[in-house]
Order: sequence, then C-alpha cells, then structure tokens
Amino acid sequence: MAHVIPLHDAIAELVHDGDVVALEGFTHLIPHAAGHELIRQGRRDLTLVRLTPDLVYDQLIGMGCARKLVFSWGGNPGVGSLRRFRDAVENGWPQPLELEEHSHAGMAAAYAAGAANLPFGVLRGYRGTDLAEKTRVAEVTCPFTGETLEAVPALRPDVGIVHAQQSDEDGNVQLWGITGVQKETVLASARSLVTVEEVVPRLELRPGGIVLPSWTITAVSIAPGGAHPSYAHGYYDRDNAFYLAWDEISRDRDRFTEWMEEHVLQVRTMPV
Amino acid sequence: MAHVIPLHDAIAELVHDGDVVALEGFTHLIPHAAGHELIRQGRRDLTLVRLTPDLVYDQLIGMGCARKLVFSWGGNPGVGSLRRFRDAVENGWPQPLELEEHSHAGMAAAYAAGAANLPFGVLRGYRGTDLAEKTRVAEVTCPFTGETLEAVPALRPDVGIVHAQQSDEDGNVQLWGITGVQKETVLASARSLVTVEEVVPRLELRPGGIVLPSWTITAVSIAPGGAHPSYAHGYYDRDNAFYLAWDEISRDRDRFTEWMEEHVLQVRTMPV
Amino acid sequence: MTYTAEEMMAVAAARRLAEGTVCFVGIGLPSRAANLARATHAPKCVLIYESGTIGAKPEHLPLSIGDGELAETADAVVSVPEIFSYWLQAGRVDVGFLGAAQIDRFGNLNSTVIGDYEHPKVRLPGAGGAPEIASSCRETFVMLRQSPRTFVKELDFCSTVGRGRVRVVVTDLGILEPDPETDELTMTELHPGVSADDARAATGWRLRLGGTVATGEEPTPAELDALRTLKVAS
Amino acid sequence: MTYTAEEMMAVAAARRLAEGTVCFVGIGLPSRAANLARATHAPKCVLIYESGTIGAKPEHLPLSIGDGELAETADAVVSVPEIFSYWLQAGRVDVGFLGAAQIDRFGNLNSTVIGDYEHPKVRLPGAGGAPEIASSCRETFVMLRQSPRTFVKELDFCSTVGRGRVRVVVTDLGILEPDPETDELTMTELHPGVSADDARAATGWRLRLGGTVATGEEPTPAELDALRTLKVAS
Repeated sequence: MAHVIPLHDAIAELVHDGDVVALEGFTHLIPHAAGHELIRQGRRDLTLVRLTPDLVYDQLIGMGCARKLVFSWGGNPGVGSLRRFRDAVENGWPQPLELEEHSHAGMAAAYAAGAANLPFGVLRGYRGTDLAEKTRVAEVTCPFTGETLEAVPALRPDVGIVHAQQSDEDGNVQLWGITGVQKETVLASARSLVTVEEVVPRLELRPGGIVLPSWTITAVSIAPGGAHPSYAHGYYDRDNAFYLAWDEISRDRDRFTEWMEEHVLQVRTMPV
Repeated sequence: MAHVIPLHDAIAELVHDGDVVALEGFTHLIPHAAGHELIRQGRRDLTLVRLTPDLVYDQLIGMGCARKLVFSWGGNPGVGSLRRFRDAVENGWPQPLELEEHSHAGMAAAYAAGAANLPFGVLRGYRGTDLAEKTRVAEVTCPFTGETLEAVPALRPDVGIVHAQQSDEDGNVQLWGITGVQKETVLASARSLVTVEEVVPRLELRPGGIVLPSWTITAVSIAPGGAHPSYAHGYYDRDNAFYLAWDEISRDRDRFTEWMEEHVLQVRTMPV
Repeated sequence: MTYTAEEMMAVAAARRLAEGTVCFVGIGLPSRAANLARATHAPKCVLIYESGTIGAKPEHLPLSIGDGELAETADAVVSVPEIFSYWLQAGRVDVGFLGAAQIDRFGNLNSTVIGDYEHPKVRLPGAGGAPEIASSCRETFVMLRQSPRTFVKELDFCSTVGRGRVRVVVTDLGILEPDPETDELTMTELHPGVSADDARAATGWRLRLGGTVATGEEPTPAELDALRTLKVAS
Repeated sequence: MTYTAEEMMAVAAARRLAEGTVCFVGIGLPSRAANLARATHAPKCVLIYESGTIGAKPEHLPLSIGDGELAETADAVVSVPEIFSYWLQAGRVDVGFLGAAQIDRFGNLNSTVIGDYEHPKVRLPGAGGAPEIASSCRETFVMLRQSPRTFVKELDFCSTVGRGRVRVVVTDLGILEPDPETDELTMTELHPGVSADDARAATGWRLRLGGTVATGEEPTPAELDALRTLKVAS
C-alpha cells in the first residue's frame, strides 16, 4: 500500500545517491516537482533514465545530480537543444555525463520487459546503425523461424517517479490523456513515487485512464502543478512560453545557476 | 477501411476451408453469431484458435468444422466439460481433432507477439510440466543474463473474429468491459471480422474502452445479441441457464445434432 | 449450524489469507474462499482474476471469471496478455489458487487428461493459467476433494509443477502441508469429525500425518452467514 | 501569394500523401505536411504520433508530440510500448516522416552527434523513434533543408538507415528520390525559382539530377490558407 506522504519525505526515503532513477512522462505529466525536490536535496551520482529527457533532466544534469543518462531523445521539444545536457556531454560541465543511448522502440521494449519481470525485450531495431555499437543491444535468434532479432536489457530502475492527475485516500492512482510509459515505469521499478495534482475521495474511471492500484506504489505525494511547465490533461495546459524561455535561461551557465537558485533551491516544499 | 457488410457475406468472403481462425472472447463478448454462420456455411478443416474454447467451439467441433484446436483451457466455465470437444478427442467423433495445447500465459504471449509482428513471444512458463513436450515451446537464452526462458511461436491467424459493443458508420469499433485478447486477435490476424451489437453515429470513448480503428479491420457486421449466451457489457447479461442447459443438450450426439439443426442450421441470418 | 464439505473448505482456505494478500483466483472454490476472506477478516485482500480484473470486489460469487460484476467492481481491468505478463509473471501476486483432477504426494497437478495423452480416457479442460500461476505466485493454495481418484501415486499427466510451490492443500477432509525437508504433503489438520483413517483411506499413497495433527475449527455462524450471502445471484 | 521555404516544403510533402495514408509523424515540418494533406485533398489520412495517439485530428499544429489536442482528437490513445510494437513494428504504417541533422547520398541519417561520438562538437538530441520508423514503415519521407552542412558526403554518425527505405527527400530547394538501381538520391524536382546550380551548391556530394527535372508547382492559395490556419494556436 502506498503511503501518502509529503514530497520532501518521499524523495528523502525513496531516492539515494547513486540510484538508478526514472522520472518518466512523454511530454505530458512530467514530474517536475519531484525533480526539483531531488535537486533541493542534493542527490548525487544518479543514473537518470528516460525516453525523452527534457527540461527537468537538463536541470538535474546542470545541477550536478547525474552521473549517467539512459535515454533515446534528449531535446527541448519544438524548440531545440537541451543546453545543460549538451554542456555536460560536450564540455563535462559541471561534470562528465556517461551516456547509454537507445531508440524509443528499444527503451519502450526495455521498460515493458522490466514491468513483466523478463530480463530482456525483443524488437527489430537498431539495424545497420552506429547506435548498435554504442549501446546495450544484442542478438537473439527465433527458435522457430531462425530469424535474428535484437534484444535490449530490461530496465529495472531503483526508483520510478511519475506524475498523475489523481489519487484516492488509499493511494490508488489514476492518470489519463497521453500515458506514455508511466505504467511500465512504476511496475518495472523496485520503488515508486507518484506525485498527483489532487487527492479525491473516489477515483472515477476515465476514458483512456490508467489505474495503478495503491499496492503497486511505494509513495504518493500531493504536488498540485507538479508537472509544470508540461501539462496535466484536464488540469492545466502546457506552458509553451516557458519551453521557449528555457532556451535562453539555460544558454549560459551563470544565468542557469542563478535561475535554479531562485526558482528551485530557495523554494520550500509545502508540507501537505 | 472496414466494410460494414452482412454477416453472411463477411464469413463467405473472409473465411475459407482450411483457414486458421480465432474467434476470441474471454467469457465476455464471445462471437457466437459468427460461429453459427461458419457452421451454416459448412466450413471444413479449420484450425480453431482460442485460449478458452467454450460452447461455440464445442458446436463447431461437433458439427465437423474443425481439424485442429490450438487452446489452453477447453471447458464449460462454471459447469464442467465440453462434451463435443471430449467426444472428438476421446472418440474421434465426428472426426479426429488434433490438439496444440498451451497455457494461458503462453497463448497470451503468442498473440501479443503476433500483434507486434514478432516471430515469438517470451515467458517463463511450462517448466517441468508434461505440457512442454506436447506443444510448440522452445528455449531462448537471455544474451545479457544467461537465463534460459521459454519461447512460444507467434499466433498469426488467417482470420480473427471478435464481437464488440459498437461501431460507427466508418467501421471504427469500440469494446469495453473485460476485453481479453481481442485487440491482439484483430491485430495479429491477416484478416479480421468484428461483429457488433449496434452501429452508432459516433463512438463515445468509454472508461476501459478499446478502440480498433476501421483501417485495422477487414469487415464489420451488425449482429445484435451476437454474443449470446455470453454477455455484452452494457447490453445484456450472461445467460447462465443456457450454459447449464448446454451440458444436457451436448451430452448426446443425436440430441446435439437435432439442437444444432433447429437452432443454428435452420436459422437464416437477417440481411442487415 | 450445519455446513457442507465445500463450505468447510472455503472457510479453511479463507482463514489462511492474511489481510491485504494479493490473490490470483479462479472460479469455484477459490473464488468463494478469497471472497469470504474479503467479507470477514481481510477486507483489503486484492482479488485478481485471469480475465484481467484487478481488485475485483464482487458482492456475489461470479459463475465465470469474466462475469460483468468483476469488471464493474475492479480497480482496473487490463488485457489478458497484460495480466499474465505485467502482473502474474512480474511476481506481484502473493497467493495463487488452483484446483486439479489429480494431485501427487508433492503437490504436482494434473488437469489435462485421465489416461494416456494421445488416447485419453477422459479429456479434461487443460492447464489454463495453472502452470504459471504456480511458478509465479509466492505461494500456491490447492483446493480439491480428497479421494483415491484425486490423490494419486502417479499423475497421468503433469500439467503444473506444484512441488516447492504449494504451501497448503485444502480438502474436504482437512489440510495438507509440505514437509519442509522432503516436500511431501503431510496431513497437518483434520476437519471436525474426520479421522486419520478417513484421510488415509481417501489418499492413493501412504499418507503421512503430522506429529501433531490438529483438528480444525468448525465454520462459525458469522463465516457461514458471509459465505451464504455471497452465493451466486442467479 | 508569397510563401516561405518551409511552406513550400510542407506543401510538396503533403501533395505526395494519398488519401487514407497512415502516417507516423513527428513535430515540426512532418506534422505540418501531414495535417495539410488532411486539411486539403486527403481528409482520411491517419496521423499517428509516437506519443501514442492514433488518428489524431488536431485543428492546430501541436508544438510537441504530446500536446493535449492530439489525445483529445484521437481515435485511440495507447501506451508508448504499444505504439512501437503493435503499431509501428507490426507494419501498419504506410509513411514515416523523418528529419535529421545530416543525410548522405543514400538517405542514411544522422541525428546523434556532429563530430566524434565520444567527444562531439555538437551533441544532438539522438535517434528517438527514427531507426525503427525507417525500418518499419512501408516508405520514409525525409524533410530537411538542403545545405552542404546537412547534405554530406559522409555522416558523422549513422543514427538511421535510410538506404532502401527513403522514398522521397523534401528540401527547401526541391525533391530528391532514390535511383531505383543505385539507391543514390537524385534531384527529380526543383521548387519554383530554384536552379540546378542552386541545388548542386547546397549538396556536399556531386549531386545527380534526374533526366527530366521537373519544376514543382507553387503552393496554391488554398494550400497556403489551409496551412496558415493550422498554425500553432499559442
């Protein structure tokens, strides 16, 4: 059963230095508030996992929280580069960032394998690319047809963190709209945290809704607006202006650091 | 794009003697009407595929439509045996029935592999059982951990047939409630037929609903009550009495044949 | 209050489910036992049916694993491929319930054929979910009536490996549990009114009885009330 | 009416989408082209975004592949693992759209790094969905601006195999298609006002032009109207 606890306590209890942590969200419901709490608590040497690392990963990387990134597409969607990510990879600032790079299809298969407790996922992928030599992919042969396919190692993060619209008082969670790999992230991870827009007396099942029963989750924390500047379907829209603004804020190391100081480090989380 | 055509025409066009045909439904939305049309049109030498062959498969087998059955559990749920299935296996009446027998987990993985266009599905299954020697299962080794797992060959039926609550006029289909392996059946099959309770002007997305776009389906046929004696969530309940009655009807070859004559063969499908 | 053998079995199994246990249940006795636990001492037991319903809370016992009430009362309904991969195989289930036509002294199960596989005397429904339920759940509870026909020296067919997986076998005569050293099923409890000789006579191998065979407690009126309230609506 | 190079690209790509085509689209130009086709001659084009939206019918161009309007207007929204396995890998998509930072003469694509992989001059976002979009869709449309920096003799990194997969490359200068014998991209159409020399100068290899290089038609007022109506709402 998930404990409904303040975000500060959830991050303190669940995430340790050196952990493999996936904060997932496919442009929707990105767990920014949880990422900021990781930064405030000064986590170090994290291996960050995500198909589409964007602003919150740029922030974690720029603040020196990450040792390694497992990913498939690292950009500012619709805008351009992730400048802190690039600075880490290109210049080692604030520290070098090890990369394990996949395709979306490979990452998705790896999460699905993790959720199913299989050691590997199977796909036809990476073929003929230079990516195949730079990442963890291997061949498997179909025992029936003899066809050679690709295998990716299952993703089993130490901690999976996602944001959802609602939980009930027992910690059952529902998210809807574009749900990405969030179910797989929670089910594949040893521990999991779901931040939610609000707690409702009873979950009302939505079209396209995914329910994660309380007993599959370690902790639930209330974080209204916790996906901003991404969006929470039915709650608030994507702050497209902030994605554009981030391109400027993150361009310069000093400006980035000042911004993080003012907007993340000096913010206290409310005890909810 | 699916053509919305009468059930008679759909079966005539889609299903040929000798085809591998899956009429799926996990106790809910079982496509009885489509099965009866197969019987009326006298299809022969079919390989029938289904996790849970029940009454309609008992009828197809007893009427001599099937050469082979690929399955994981063949019984009358909550009641007992399938007597026509047993008679075919035990006594070869009306003809012998070849069996390819799996576990539910194996069949489910095989359908999922088929829907994903993979040649095999992976699971931990069948281990230490006598089943492993009687069915199509092979070993695969994880290239990362060295663990040995089981592989099942993908299911790719010639025709997949399911029943759904609704389609719209363009042939987009929605089913909800317990949805079993129906999505996989349609997506894994070369051709597909969906019988529906009704055509509505516009599909209204339901909680737990699965939508199959028209372009993934070959034909849609209107068959109100087409899942009876199983149920259609939101339309009618399971006819539990009929499941009990079937145990008596099917016990005797003559009584079975008479019943089929009267209730299936002499029934004309309405042109819809 | 008088009670049937099946009621005794459901009560004995239900009592062994701790609050909050995640159960993978089939239709019939397992469903009765798990729902009885939910209706009495363990309201937060989580019932998963292989039709894909997670956290089903039926008020009446379903006749089939796909009954509408299971979907309507569930926390979530997922596809059959998902229930077997993300939920069962993933190791999220504490207790899996199984029945069978035959069981051997190690808890291995036959639900496939009586007689030879190629020329069976009785063709049974088949393995269904059982092989992976037994191998994936933390513990397996088996429920079946005890007779020389069901408790056999040698299975006609091994559908499901129970050895090392079965924690308890609940029969109409009592309870068997595996010996921690030999894995052999040992009678550890007899239902009220059942003698050791009754149990031996109903077993196709030389049945061992535990050093201290307890006599189980009769169903309480509250348990029987709850059980009977659950009865199929039809 | 005047128009931009990007508008010309969107129009040229849209015209090549037949009614009912199932497209796998990313954000930016591909999304503009596919939605333009839907708004003009091909209203039944099916748009699949890798965020899991199938049959999205946005009235405005999304800024990101996960914008809420995509989910709201879709026939179905599925998980990301499902979109890549049951839909893309399954071979259900006719045309996949891709962009890139570099393309070689065979249509292979780089979206990973400029410079050495271990010590890149520019770290690009990475492959994303591209490798499997190219290998699973029946045809691949590439859209990118033509310059010696993007049309290179040798890729710094091969993120995606385009050879044998790319059917058309739409640039700001015209259209390239693979030679059926050699697979080499050949300029088969120039946009209005673009000369063969312009195209050669913008290509890092010795560009071949087709025997009969057509001049494309300017965007019609109706196309430009439709395209501009689609502009991002914000």
